[in-house]
Amino acid sequence: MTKKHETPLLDELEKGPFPSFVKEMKKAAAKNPMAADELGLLEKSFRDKVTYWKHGGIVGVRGYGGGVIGRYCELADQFPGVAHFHTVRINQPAGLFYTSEAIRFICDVWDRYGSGLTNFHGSTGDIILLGTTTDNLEPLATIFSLNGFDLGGSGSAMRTPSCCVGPARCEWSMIDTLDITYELTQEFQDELHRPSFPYKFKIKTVGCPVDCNAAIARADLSIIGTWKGPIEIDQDRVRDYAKKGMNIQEEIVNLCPGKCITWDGNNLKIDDSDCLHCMHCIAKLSGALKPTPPFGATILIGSKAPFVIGATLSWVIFPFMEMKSPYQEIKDFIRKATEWWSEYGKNRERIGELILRLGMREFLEAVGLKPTPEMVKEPRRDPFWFWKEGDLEGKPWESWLK
Amino acid sequence: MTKKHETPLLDELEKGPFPSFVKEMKKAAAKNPMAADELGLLEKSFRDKVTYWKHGGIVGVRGYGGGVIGRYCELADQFPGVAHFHTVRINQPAGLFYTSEAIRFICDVWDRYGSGLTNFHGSTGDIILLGTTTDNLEPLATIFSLNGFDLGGSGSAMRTPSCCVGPARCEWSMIDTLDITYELTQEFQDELHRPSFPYKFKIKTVGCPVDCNAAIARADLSIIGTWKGPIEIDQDRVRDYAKKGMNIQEEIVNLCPGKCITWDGNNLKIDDSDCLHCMHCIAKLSGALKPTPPFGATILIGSKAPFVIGATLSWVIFPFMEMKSPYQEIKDFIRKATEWWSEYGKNRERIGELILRLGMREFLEAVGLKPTPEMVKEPRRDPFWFWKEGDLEGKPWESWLK
Amino acid sequence: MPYVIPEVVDVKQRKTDIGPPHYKNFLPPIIQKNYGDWKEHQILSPGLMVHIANSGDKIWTVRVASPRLLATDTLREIAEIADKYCDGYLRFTTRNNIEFLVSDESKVNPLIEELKARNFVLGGIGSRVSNVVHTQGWIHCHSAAVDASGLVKSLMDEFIDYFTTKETPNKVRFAVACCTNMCGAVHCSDIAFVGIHTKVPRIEHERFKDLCELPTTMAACPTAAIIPDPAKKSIKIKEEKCMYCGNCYSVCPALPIKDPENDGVAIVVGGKVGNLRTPPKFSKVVVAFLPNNPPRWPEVIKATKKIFDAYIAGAKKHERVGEWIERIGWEKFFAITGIPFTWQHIDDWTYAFETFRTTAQIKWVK
Amino acid sequence: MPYVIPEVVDVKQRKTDIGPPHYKNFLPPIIQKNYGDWKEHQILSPGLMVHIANSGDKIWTVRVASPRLLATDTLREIAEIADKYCDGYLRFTTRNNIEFLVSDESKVNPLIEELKARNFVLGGIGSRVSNVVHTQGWIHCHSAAVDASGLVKSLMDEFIDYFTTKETPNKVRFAVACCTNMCGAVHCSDIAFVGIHTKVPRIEHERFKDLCELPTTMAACPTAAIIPDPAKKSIKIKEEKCMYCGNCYSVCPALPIKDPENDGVAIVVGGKVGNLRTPPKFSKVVVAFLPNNPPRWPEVIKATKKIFDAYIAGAKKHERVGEWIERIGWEKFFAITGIPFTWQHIDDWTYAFETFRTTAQIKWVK
Ligand code: SRM
Ligand code: SRM
Ligand code: SRM
Ligand code: SRM
Ligand code: SF4
Ligand code: SF4
Ligand code: SF4
Ligand code: SF4
Ligand code: SF4
Ligand code: SF4
Ligand code: SF4
Ligand code: SF4
Repeated sequence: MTKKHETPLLDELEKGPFPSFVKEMKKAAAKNPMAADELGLLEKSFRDKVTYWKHGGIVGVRGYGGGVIGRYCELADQFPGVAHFHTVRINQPAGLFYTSEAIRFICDVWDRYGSGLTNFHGSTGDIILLGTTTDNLEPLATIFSLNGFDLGGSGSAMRTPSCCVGPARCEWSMIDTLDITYELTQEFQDELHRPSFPYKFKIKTVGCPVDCNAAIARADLSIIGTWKGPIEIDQDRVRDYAKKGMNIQEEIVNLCPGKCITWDGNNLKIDDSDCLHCMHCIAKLSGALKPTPPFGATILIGSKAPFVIGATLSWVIFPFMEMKSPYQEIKDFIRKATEWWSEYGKNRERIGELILRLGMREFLEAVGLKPTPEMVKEPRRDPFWFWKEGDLEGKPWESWLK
Repeated sequence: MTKKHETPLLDELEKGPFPSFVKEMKKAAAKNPMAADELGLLEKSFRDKVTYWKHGGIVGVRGYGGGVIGRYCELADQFPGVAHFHTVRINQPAGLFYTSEAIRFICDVWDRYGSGLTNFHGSTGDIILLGTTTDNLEPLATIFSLNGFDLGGSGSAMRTPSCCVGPARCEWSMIDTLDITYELTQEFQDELHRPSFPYKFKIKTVGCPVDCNAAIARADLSIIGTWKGPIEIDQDRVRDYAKKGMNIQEEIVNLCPGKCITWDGNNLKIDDSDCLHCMHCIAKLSGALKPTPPFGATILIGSKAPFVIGATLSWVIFPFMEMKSPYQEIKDFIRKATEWWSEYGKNRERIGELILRLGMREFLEAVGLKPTPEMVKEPRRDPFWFWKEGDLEGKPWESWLK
Repeated sequence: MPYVIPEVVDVKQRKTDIGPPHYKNFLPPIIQKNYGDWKEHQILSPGLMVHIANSGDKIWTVRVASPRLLATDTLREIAEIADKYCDGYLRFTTRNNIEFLVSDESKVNPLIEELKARNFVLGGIGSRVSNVVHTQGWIHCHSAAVDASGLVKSLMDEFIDYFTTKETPNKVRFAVACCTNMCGAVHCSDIAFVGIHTKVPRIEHERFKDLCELPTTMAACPTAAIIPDPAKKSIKIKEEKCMYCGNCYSVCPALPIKDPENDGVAIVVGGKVGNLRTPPKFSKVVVAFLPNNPPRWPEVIKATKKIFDAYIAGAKKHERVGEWIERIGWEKFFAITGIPFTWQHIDDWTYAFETFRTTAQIKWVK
Repeated sequence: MPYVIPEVVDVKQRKTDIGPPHYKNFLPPIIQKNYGDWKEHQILSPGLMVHIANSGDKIWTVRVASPRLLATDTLREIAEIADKYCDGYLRFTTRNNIEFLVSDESKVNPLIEELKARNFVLGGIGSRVSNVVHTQGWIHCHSAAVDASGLVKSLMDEFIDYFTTKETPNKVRFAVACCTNMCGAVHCSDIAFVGIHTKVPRIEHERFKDLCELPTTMAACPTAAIIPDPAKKSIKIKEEKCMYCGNCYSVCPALPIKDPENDGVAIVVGGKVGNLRTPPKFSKVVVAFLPNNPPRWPEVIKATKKIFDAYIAGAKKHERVGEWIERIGWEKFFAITGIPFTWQHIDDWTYAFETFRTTAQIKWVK
């Protein structure tokens, strides 16, 4: 029998229609003393309105610099079960697919070596195993590795890449998000397990501009599938939508950011040369419209949470990149970009912050790219800018003024 | 006879259909030695591709700290006529209206005391008299003052206010731009003639959001007429436009930023509650639509050229202010704002730059205003902000959460 | 493949840098066969959709809500259900829902019946509210100004109908972050919640020496409010420059900022990440502070309902919250919701100027 | 009122702070009568419009181009014409054109005839090119990197038909500034030109001492490239941080930056100040450098024609240059005009991030 804490406040959250995390904690608490104390501690936090966790300490497994978030409790005496309560991050399978076997395996290991509490999944994408002690870490990691699993990332390292369900179960995926994620994860194992960057580096891949993995908002490198061919239209299906009551003019034509769709009540026309590849018409007329090859990805860089310079969204670096296995071009780019960043970046400076500090030109030249209008919403505003030796050599204007 | 310089390059600019400033210079040069040397000097600048003017020196008239831009030539020996070549700024009549008498008067004075070259007008709005010597300044100023004219502004002072033609010759003017400009100019004579601010302070007034004086782009204080009543529609006139071939849907409805106009081919409807008061429909259906009272002005602050923080456009401080003579509210506001700015502003820091440095709250509290959504395009993005004692006193949320 | 857990673990056997298992091991045969070759999908009900391949093959997805914090027993229950109806195949979504992948149409309804019988909540597919992207909160993080799971539970209990049945003009993405590090997607969500502090961190000069690095601590401050205090071998904080963001505490345990009385919750709205129609948008603050009131944060839920209801009532089809607000204008948003516009709404940081209204375009409200 | 110019001027008679004469002194009677009571206007030709008052009264405006730099003789000529047809009443526009104000319809055509006979250029009213807001240039400013009047004359000779007759999709506002102080409205014009430097200022250490203030000079630098040089009692410039803006020279004559070979002209486009349709916009750089080539700046004119012609060909009715570009997208703008996109086009200053493309929304060009 595990220790039972009174939890009047948390009990409130067992009520109500949405599945209750409190019920989950109680399930675990019933057979696991760590979970029991975790429950009691949380009740105290709810009562006192503060967290009782200490700053994370450095714990981990031999040869790895990350994958575990060390956690110690401020109230170890009252809640000895959570005195040490580290999180283990297990690198999820790309696309978040599982078999019941795999799930049961993870449960068995975790019941033996941890609190029995998990997160499926962490925001970055890892399987989160919540709460274990330092001496459990080696055996845990060993058993996972014997069964083909490995730790995820933490600290100033490559972080566990993640992706949307993509080609596995989505008709709109224009790149193989799962394969890209798997390949990149394998390629950068060393960077993922041994923090050697100025700060974290995250990669998220989605199959199309719908961005079902929030890649553009929370990945230093955002890989977003897109297409260059025309949008194929099945006029009959479009008419069906109209018949079923969709106001094509209002819901599709007027909302097209490229202003390139027309609907005469019978035929839908798209001027592909003005299409911004936003996916709205394709998604809302699902089944009737279809993007066509060439397929590839827009590569964006730099998104992150607010600290220190304010939240950013990733911005375009490659308007279009082909994405064929073994994905050499993107791998090379990641190496060049992270090497440059590692050389010039300050401690805890994300790559996007560094680019903003030194300027796009420094970055683009370092990775061997030229400026293109697709990188910007608009050109710069104020009339002073840097010139480098040679920028004006050979009177560049003569050629285009012809 | 005045000295004649060879001007092969400038002669080029006597050709061509657009009125030639070179012809103007030659006219003046024919009878005025200063103008003659100015012509020669300009030819030299055209040949050498550089300016030959020195940094302005401090010159002026007794009791005034501005109104004259001191100018000295680097090539005084070759062009003695422009060794001293100061600009005198004469405060223009509001709306830029003149009588032939007044014009002739200015010409007579200027032929006697200056180069005979003028600008009607300078970008700020002044009459610019180009080129005179220091000893001519007092008599010049005296004669102008005896005839009801005064100097304009320069330096770190209130600058000569200016406005659009407004009620004098425009059906859309919702405020008396000329009277406001005259009244404010008179009210701030001391600030205008005796630089006592951290930097220049410009006021521009326009009768409606069309902004025919670029008030929002180049005035520290931009006064823009607007209206609160509905837009009155003369349906017959609208139909005329349609008959004459205007595509009302394309040209009016689709371009309305408030998306609040509909046209059924026969009647134009406007949902005034969504009108953004942009003036497009009123201007393009000129004569058919009419703004209605209450009339007043939106007051904006802070626009300026690029230095030091980058060009700015003015932003909203008062969404709507009544503008009735004697314009006490705006006068008081200008005093409060410039006093605050004079207290905290650094040398050569425009008021807009100061507000950006210290934050809107400091400014708004200093002038006794409360925050309103009309001041912003959107609320702030990142989730940290300042709190002052009392902001959360009395649990402010309780009242509106009811 | 069979998983083995040796009784005695020889840690020397551990392999390193093998990475995650290959995804193919977990894909149902139908998906393996039609991988990348899907034709279309149909949403059959809020908890059920079918994807149809060009080959004609179909895969049904039954989606149920998850609290994300799962006990192993619950995971086993899910596995057992998957065995019974899905040949053991299931997945999780990027918003933490559980998806059962059914290859045999005849098993779809029985599965749904059993899930209902076991009190699983089906829904979240289509134009409605889905699960809440959130973070650790008091359950596991030292930085949490507010709990996450509790707030999520309170929210979803309130909006449950919009998960299970009711539609919204477009998807509504909620997110919760327990501190301004904002693990998750709060900065780009339709309606999001973030735990904030409102008082300056306390400086424990004694501990600073041993635990903190001066340059790192100073560099962590977004407003350069931190200056050295050589005498104490510690730091000073310029109170008037401090925005209580807590980032200094992230790098220096000697600067505690948690505060039971003065910590609270801010609500930000109007963000999105998809590229449809309008480009991705940041969320903007609409409520700068609400009290931290466990277990159900009634003030936060009430305020959220005001915003949510106004959106439901006012938005056109396909408009996300941010798109709706941009169409009606922020002055109307504040007027309609009755939320007061305060000093904290006006930006005074790096991009402040870009948020000021540099136009006379204004709507008159009330 | 009669103006008097005494033979002998007694400067003691000078009155101070009287301000400008009251505007009423200069308004034609018809305007005084119908002041603020106008009903509508009609544009009768590019150089002629009539304003009709609610009273039924009318005032005709005949607009002619002005080089702005006017000799007194020309002003007298204008005055004489005004006497003959306008009872002496005339005005100037905010873009420096001359407007003859006619109250008697029968005098309109004779006035127009005489103006043509005297080679005045009528036009500028309506949806077309009007006069160019510009600055002093080499005629009177020490700061000028390029001349203004010469550039304006060259431009208007090229686009004269669009002033006198041809229409454009909407008004096209040109502006010229001879240095980055940008006296005028370059930063918010449809197509504008600004004189720029491309080399670091030269430091005259000897003169610095006497002529310049250290703090003011340092504060003038937008990029903090200026640091003290105590040894020389002068300053140093971090070359790699200098953007050659010339603002330090504005406050310190000992930092000359003018350079016959390396100064040039940049073209910025897409700005506007009116609130119609879209809010006021800043101009953006499209050509970062063209040579300073008097007397007619052929490269600048050629480049401008490319932009102008593309606008004429591509813009919809009522679209300003910036509105047209925003509709087609910048990638298309550069593709259509053939202007190369260079390093200088990507912002790297304060608001750089706000200009980056934080979306996958892209048009494919060529
Ligand atoms: C577990 C997780 C939240 C969750 O409940 O899902 C998490 C938890 C923590 N994050 Fe996070 N972050 C998690 C995803 C994120 C995300 C979202 C994402 O990755 O998609 C972000 C925003 C995107 C980004 O990276 O900017 C995020 C931005 C941060 C930051 C701010 C980084 C920045 O540059 O501003 C910090 C602060 C830091 O690194 O010191 C942080 C720090 C932390 C720490 C390690 C607290 C700390 O300062 O030491 C948290 C450990 C909590 C604990 O004890 O378990 N976490 N963190 C997520 C990782 C699980 C996983 O591996 O799958
Ligand atoms: C004459 C005029 C240009 C013209 O040809 O029309 C002019 C001429 C000068 N301006 Fe200007 N500015 C003139 C209107 C403007 C405008 C436009 C406006 O006022 O509508 C601006 C942009 C708006 C603004 O104020 O920001 C303008 C922004 C500047 C600046 C930059 C100020 C800033 O905050 O960035 C300077 C630099 C300075 O003040 O040191 C400047 C400085 C100067 C100086 C005094 C040069 C100097 O640094 O000493 C020029 C004297 C030239 C000369 O020798 O005659 N001038 N200046 C305009 C004044 C005539 C008049 O009084 O009507
Ligand atoms: C399963 C999942 C991908 C995954 O790898 O797990 C997924 C799956 C689908 N999404 Fe998504 N989206 C998923 C997260 C997202 C996200 C990411 C997020 O919320 O963090 C977004 C971006 C939200 C944003 O923009 O802020 C997202 C924005 C969309 C949209 C765009 C909605 C809009 O118009 O703005 C569509 C298209 C639509 O609904 O018409 C879409 C459509 C779809 C479709 C219909 C794609 C397809 O053809 O299969 C999928 C099922 C429909 C549905 O409503 O769920 N999905 N979808 C994610 C389910 C999360 C959940 O449990 O609810
Ligand atoms: C005379 C003048 C005011 C003055 O006090 O001097 C004036 C007078 C008129 N303007 Fe203007 N505008 C004058 C400068 C401006 C400016 C300021 C500037 O260019 O620096 C602008 C702002 C330009 C911008 O947005 O960047 C301006 C933007 C307009 C517009 C808006 C055009 C648009 O749709 O964007 C209208 C409305 C229209 O044309 O439909 C307009 C309309 C008018 C009307 C029709 C107003 C009326 O009912 O009388 C006037 C005559 C028509 C015409 O085409 O000139 N006026 N007008 C100025 C003449 C300058 C010139 O010589 O050409
Ligand atoms: S991002 Fe695109 S490809 Fe991926 S799941 Fe969403 S819609 Fe499908
Ligand atoms: S994808 Fe977007 S931009 Fe392209 S046609 Fe469809 S709606 Fe328009
Ligand atoms: S700003 Fe408005 S009121 Fe003034 S002239 Fe232009 S249109 Fe008329
Ligand atoms: S003034 Fe502008 S916003 Fe208002 S109705 Fe007319 S076009 Fe629309
Ligand atoms: S948001 Fe803050 S408190 Fe919550 S998990 Fe992330 S770091 Fe911890
Ligand atoms: S809380 Fe934030 S703003 Fe305040 S001192 Fe710490 S880092 Fe700086
Ligand atoms: S723009 Fe520069 S050079 Fe031209 S007048 Fe103004 S300050 Fe002088
Ligand atoms: S030219 Fe401009 S950037 Fe260069 S040093 Fe001078 S002020 Fe600074």
